[in-house]
Amino acid sequence: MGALETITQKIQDKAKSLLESGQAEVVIGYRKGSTPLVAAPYFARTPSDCENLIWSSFAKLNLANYLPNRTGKVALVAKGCDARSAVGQVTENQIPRDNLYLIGVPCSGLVDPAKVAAKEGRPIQKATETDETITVSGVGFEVEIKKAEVLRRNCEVCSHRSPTMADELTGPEAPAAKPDDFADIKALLAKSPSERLDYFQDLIKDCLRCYACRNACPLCYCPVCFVDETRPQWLGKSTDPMDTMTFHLLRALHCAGRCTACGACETACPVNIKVREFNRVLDKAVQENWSYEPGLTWEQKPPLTVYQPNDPADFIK
Amino acid sequence: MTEYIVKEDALTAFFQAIANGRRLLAPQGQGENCRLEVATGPVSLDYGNTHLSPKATFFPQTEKILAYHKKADQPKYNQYQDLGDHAEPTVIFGIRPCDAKGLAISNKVFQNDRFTDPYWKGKYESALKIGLACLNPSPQCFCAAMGGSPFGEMGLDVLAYPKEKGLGLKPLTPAGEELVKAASLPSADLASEIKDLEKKAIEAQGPLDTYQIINERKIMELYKADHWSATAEPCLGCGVCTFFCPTCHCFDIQDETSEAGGVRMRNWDTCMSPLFTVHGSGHNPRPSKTERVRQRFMHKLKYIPIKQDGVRGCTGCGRCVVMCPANIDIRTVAATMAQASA
Amino acid sequence: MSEFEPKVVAFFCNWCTYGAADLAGVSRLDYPPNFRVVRLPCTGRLNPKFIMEAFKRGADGVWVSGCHPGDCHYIAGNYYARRKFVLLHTLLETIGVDPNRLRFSWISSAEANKFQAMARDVVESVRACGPNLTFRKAPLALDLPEVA
Amino acid sequence: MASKNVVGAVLVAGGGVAGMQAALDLANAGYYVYMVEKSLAIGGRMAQLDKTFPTNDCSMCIISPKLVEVGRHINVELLTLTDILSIDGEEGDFTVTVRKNPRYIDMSKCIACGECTKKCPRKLNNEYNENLDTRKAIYVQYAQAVPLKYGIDAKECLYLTKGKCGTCQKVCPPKAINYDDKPEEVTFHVGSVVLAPGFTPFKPSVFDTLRYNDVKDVITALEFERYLGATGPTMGHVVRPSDHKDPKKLAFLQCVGSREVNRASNGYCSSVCCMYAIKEALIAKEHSGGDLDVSIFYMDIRTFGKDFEKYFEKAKAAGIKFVRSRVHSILPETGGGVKINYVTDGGLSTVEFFDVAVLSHGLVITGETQELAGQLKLATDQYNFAKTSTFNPVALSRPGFYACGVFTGPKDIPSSVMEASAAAAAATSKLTPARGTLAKVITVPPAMDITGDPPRVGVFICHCGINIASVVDVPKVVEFAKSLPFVEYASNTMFACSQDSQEKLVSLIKEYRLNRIVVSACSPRTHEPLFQETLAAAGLNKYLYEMANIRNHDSWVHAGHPEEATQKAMDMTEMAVAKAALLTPLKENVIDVEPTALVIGGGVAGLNTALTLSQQGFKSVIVEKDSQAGGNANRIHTTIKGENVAEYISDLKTQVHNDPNITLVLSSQVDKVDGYVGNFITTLTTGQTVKHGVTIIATGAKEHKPTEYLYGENRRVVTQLELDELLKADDQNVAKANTFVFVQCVGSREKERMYCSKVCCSHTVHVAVELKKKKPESRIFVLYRDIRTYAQKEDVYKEARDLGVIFIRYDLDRKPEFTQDNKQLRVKVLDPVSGRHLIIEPDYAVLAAAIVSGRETDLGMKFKVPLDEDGWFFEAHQKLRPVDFATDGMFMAGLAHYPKPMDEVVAQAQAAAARAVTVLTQPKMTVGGIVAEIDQNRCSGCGVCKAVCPYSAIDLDDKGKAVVNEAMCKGCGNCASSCRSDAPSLRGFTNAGLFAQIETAL
Repeated sequence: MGALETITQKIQDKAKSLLESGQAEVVIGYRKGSTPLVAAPYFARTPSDCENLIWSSFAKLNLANYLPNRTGKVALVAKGCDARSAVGQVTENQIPRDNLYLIGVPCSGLVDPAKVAAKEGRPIQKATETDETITVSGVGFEVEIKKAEVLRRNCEVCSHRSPTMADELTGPEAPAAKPDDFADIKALLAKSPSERLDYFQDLIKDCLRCYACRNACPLCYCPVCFVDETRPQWLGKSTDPMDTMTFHLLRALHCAGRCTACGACETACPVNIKVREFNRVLDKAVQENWSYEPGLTWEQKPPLTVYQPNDPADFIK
Repeated sequence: MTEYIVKEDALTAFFQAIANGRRLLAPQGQGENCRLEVATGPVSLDYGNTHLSPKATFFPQTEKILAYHKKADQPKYNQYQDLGDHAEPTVIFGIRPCDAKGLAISNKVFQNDRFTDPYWKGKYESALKIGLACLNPSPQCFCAAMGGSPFGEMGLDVLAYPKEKGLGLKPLTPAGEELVKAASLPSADLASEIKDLEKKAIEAQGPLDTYQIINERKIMELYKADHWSATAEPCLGCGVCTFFCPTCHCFDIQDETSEAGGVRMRNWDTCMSPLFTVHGSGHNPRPSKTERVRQRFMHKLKYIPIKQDGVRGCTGCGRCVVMCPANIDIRTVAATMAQASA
Repeated sequence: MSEFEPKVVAFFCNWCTYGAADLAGVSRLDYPPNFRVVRLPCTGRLNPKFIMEAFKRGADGVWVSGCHPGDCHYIAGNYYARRKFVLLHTLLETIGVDPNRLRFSWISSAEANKFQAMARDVVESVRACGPNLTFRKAPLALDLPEVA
Repeated sequence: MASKNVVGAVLVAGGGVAGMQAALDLANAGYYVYMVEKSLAIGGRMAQLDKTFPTNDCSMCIISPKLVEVGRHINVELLTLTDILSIDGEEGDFTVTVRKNPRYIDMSKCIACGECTKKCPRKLNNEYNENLDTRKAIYVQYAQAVPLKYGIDAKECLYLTKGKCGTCQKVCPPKAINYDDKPEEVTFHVGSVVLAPGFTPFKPSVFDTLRYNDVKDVITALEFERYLGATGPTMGHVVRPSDHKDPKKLAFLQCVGSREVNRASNGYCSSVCCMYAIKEALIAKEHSGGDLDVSIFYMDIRTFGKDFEKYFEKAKAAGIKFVRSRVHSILPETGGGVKINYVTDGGLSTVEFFDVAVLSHGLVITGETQELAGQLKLATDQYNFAKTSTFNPVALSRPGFYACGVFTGPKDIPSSVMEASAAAAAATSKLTPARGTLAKVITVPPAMDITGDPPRVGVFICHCGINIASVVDVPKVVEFAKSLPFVEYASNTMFACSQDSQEKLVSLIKEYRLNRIVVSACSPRTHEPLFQETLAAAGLNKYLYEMANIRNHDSWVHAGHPEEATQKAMDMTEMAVAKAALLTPLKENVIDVEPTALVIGGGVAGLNTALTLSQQGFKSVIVEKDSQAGGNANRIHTTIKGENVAEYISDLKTQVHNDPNITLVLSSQVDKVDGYVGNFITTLTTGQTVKHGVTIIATGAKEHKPTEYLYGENRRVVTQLELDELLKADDQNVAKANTFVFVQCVGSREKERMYCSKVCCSHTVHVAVELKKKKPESRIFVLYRDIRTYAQKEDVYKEARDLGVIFIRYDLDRKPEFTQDNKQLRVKVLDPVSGRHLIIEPDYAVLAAAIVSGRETDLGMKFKVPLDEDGWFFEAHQKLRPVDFATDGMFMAGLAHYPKPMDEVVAQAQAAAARAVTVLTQPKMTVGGIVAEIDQNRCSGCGVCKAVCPYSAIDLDDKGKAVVNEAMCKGCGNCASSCRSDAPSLRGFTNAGLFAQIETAL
């Protein structure tokens, strides 16, 4: 049995026992998707539901997104980044720690369907996977692709693949990936300001302002998002590029020091914008200025809620 | 009417002839990135469907409709002025039948015996629409189940289909006939070929027989069914389904102002957002995603059919199925609606 | 064409930099008339969205100034603000907003001369950037589009 | 006394920081205050400082809100340019006669525009800048002065001396000059007197070898302070005075005029010079970019206050050199700079060049103060400081006279402020029946209801004489204002702030039914309260007001660009109108105040706090965790002044026991706390529930248990407190002992406790003197690092040396070594003077063990008040609010704040009571106004607002949503900018209002 099947089995067993013992009223995990390369959120409420739970490298949503405002005890299937989001939500009072059970999945990185589509241009009718590979097929073709070649950007670099804060791990800790060295951002900084502005303006030119990135984000649980504010409604609702840019910049600021690089935003984006580019600029700043990474302890205080008298800020004259 | 053939080597001339000085929109780019755009490069004939539905051509995401000047030295300051319908003569090639049907459904919303929307009307009526039938439907396609067909004709002036690296053409309206005639094409009788191809394509989609049950069940029975909160539970409320849906047509009117003046515009809105129904008082008749998700599926599968003589509000294009980050599949939902008890 | 006169929106805290500007007035220290001051109780009140709003509306530059760290009238407002500024500054600089368009400074209520020097420098830096054409909302088109 | 009528007013003599604090505490406690100040303006010495140690806070920034508060307080009558002529009568009813000297300016007319100064031909030395630059004969003392009114130097004015000139009268826009102004004698009654006359810096002229008189590059520290100041002669640029070049090497000479009985006759330590020298050294290095080479020549470094030792460490880390040597002479160098001759620690005579020598001069009581003390028959010591007792540190020798600040001994700002509050409490201890009898209350008509009315904005554009109108085209701005949305009325006015304009404003509000007012004139920082009062008088909520500062920010700084200035004035007016239209009336709510205090800790601090509160008529509950009250003082024998502590404590306990206002709960602690200022409900571990309006934390501290020097291994090694207990008990072994070794800094000033315990040196020299006096043949050694007998305690140090106590200095890396041989103690220490090791075999070794905090984290959490890293409770502001917590209604006293000797503990306890009285004295408290509020529909309960609130004013309710406690909110808006969904908004500075300003700014 491959690692994927083992994890799936363990998730199902754990979920069943949690539901049977009443330790959880619902187990939030993944089921097989209705289209290829998709694993969908699934809410198991009875022991028999649990056989639909799976683990797969298509499990791209961050299920911590479903935790805020939930009452009752809940168990969450969580990879490293998701578990960190859940920890963040506990520290931000979105769910009581006592109501949360984390079924941790050591993650080896998830597959980016866009990369698969780019590699295999023909319409894909079916996809299957093993630990190391995926096999896609369509009208008159079947191709095997190494997962390592089609990992999501955020999974290629990942400093916390295994959810060490989880209540239980469903397998041995995953081999560490290299942490994000922000090499591309550093390279970008070597360019001229106007080139950089062009780059970021081009990045979001297709944005529909559907806010799927926001809605898929476990950090975006605000009852009223700033883009939806009225009185003053200071952000236009049209597709004006500056309004769109403002949305992305402020969302990034709101996620700063809280983002766990789960990539759910990019997964959700229907027009394939590399939304996280903005977040990463700030991830880098948060790490460099305050040596902070979110979701690693239950006691952590987000960096914008604390200060040090000697915090660096040389640009302030 | 007769059918016509465009040979591979005559394609370029054909597109030139149908454009005839008008704006020509046609599929540009391959695979996921295929879009209906002003044709500047080669026209794609082999694509699943365009990434976005063609509705933005007639109903742009942001459309400025009125404006006024604040400065007293400007003519008619402090008075709203119409900014026009932004229509221009257009030929669209490559609309999939599901999308053409979607436009036809929206057309009844924007133009009917009670009301005419000038901005839609101008653009819709100044465009000639050539559809491109589907030979190999994608896994998410289910137009047939929604009463359509990969070779559906609703809302089109001409139906085309790929034929030996060229095209087969079937004019559907006098305007379509005129358009094709202008291209001086060889005619042919393609009726039986079309029938065969259509049958094959429908079979490839697999059956979905739940719609009839939904049609027969009473509104309140469907509405009060107990599955809605479970159906809605995975929903993120993002509204991607509505942005990509060829029949979603809701909008919000907004004013924007500056020192110089103001503009009134309408923007796409989405019923998946709580803001869609929130009242000035703060009251929201659809307070949670359960009500909102129910609204969307009831609208597509029950309310529109009632208003539009049985034509379903979903055309089976499958975009929402693929785009939904939570994989809420309207086929599954339809099946649930058909079965669920109240 | 007349020389470009930059428009700068300035956000000052009431207790320090606004006071420094008052003192600069008392001392008749002249500086360019290119900025408009929004008075805040504390730089801690400054929501980054105010800065975005200023740029969105076409400001050529934005200047934020408050009490020196440790001098906050509200104990720690500027310490929290400073962290926000670090992020906003990094973000805007990285995405290509000319850093000379956005100035942060600490000016105490006694530093009228620093205020004058900073005011001049802010305006000249922004002037050197030229008009803000790229990081703003396009002016609203208020007339019928010309029919071809 | 009780039978006689007492007067509910107090005289405060001196307008420095101590006098201001005393005045505010008195006025806020319901007394009318006459504040007499000799000079043109209040502010005192602190107004001259650039920065303050140890936080490097900008001095002017922190003092100016206090200046404004004093200046505007309805119950503080400011008598500037005034001399006290006589004070007759007795406590309860004094008759005070003063002379108000002429200012030659009508204060009600002067708008402080400065036109007069600009044109005045007479240039004079500017005392504010220590005569390093010039001022005119008509002048303000400093730019932020309160009252901000000009005055004429009569001795120098050409018109007043020679009858020529008269320019100022010609150019003054509001015609405020009155050359015929005459001195005026005024008599009034007060119940008591608080003297806060301050000090003058020592003049180093008497030291001819230091060459202050004739060498330009020898300057005083206060002169150097002015060089550092942004408003100083070089605007903060450090220069060598002789040639204004950048100096490379700087020397500070400590104890100039202090600890010196030959030329200066000032035996005392001035207490502040070590710290200010370090501060000036650090700031100078900062200003010069860090390359500056700074040496500080000292005898003992006395960094004994809270966070001072860390400051000293910081200075060392910054490369400032500390040279232990008393410099005997300075010689000028040709081409600038000086040569300094000194003898190093090792005895080498050295000459070193410096660009500038800064003399750290001490604090001296002025001749005028001496005269006044003499006239009032107040006892003073040989240095002219007022005599006080340890147990009543602010009461002077004559009933009814109290003092604070340097008059009772040299001290820094926080100690002065503490004493000021203490003096406010002590000075009113007998005046309670008269509280509120003379204090004025403002009555305003009820505000009209404008709910649902559309904005009707009235705009008033001020000419400010010619100050605005000479640059800005005022009529054009008025016309523009009329065109703005919601503006119903716009007009210009010559002086918007004049009495007749204010009256007109009231009638226009009524006539045009204006419900928002915009005044385009000067700075809201100075004038907003005035206009707000006028709005209130017109029945309009005072928050429906906005100001455009078209003078300070426009006409005054763009005089050369009238067109641009006019455009700017129009924009600023538009911004103000846009914001004003969105303003809403802000409610101020009234909450009840429970007139009881909870005092936590029953030591000297706690008992004194409760007794002081009782004198003021307020009840308190003291919670003491021990089974008896008294705390550490139970173990202390005598004070440095020789007072018997046991008797004092027993007297205190009796007083408390007999006081019907005080409940002492022993063997109890705080269990649970609810509520906030005015309305706390605290449950004690005994189950008792206390309702109280304020809380005073006086939990004390404890003596460190040494882990070195054979402590606990040899019974002859005792701590300082243990020795005191032995002395108290008349222990025979101690009486028989002949040799004592005292070891200082045991556990203090070391890595894990980088602070000075402040009391040990003084107590050691005191005990040493006592022992020596009892048994002159005994041999007493004090092993020390720096002797820190600050202020007049230096005399006891000198006495100890005179009596033959031997002081041997040791360094941290060469601590004394303790061994024992058959119970015989042996102490080995290196004598730095001889360079040889000394072996002492003492009968007793006494360890000056550190004072360590109780680290009451749990208590802090319950009351939402912070502790610093050493575990001391953390005050709201180290300089100006040393007994307050940032959280309203919370105060501290005693060692819980920081180690301190008993007189300072008593003073802080009285101060805490005084501060508490300002809350308790109001039966109802007004809260609200510019505070934050939460839209709970937008609140996710994430807690960011709560985390960033500096005042702990935000909590999450039982639904997990944030709520603001209006009584604690100070309106900073940190919550509003930190919330991602804009649930909090700051009234008066709402997003809508600020967005409107941004929009109209462009």
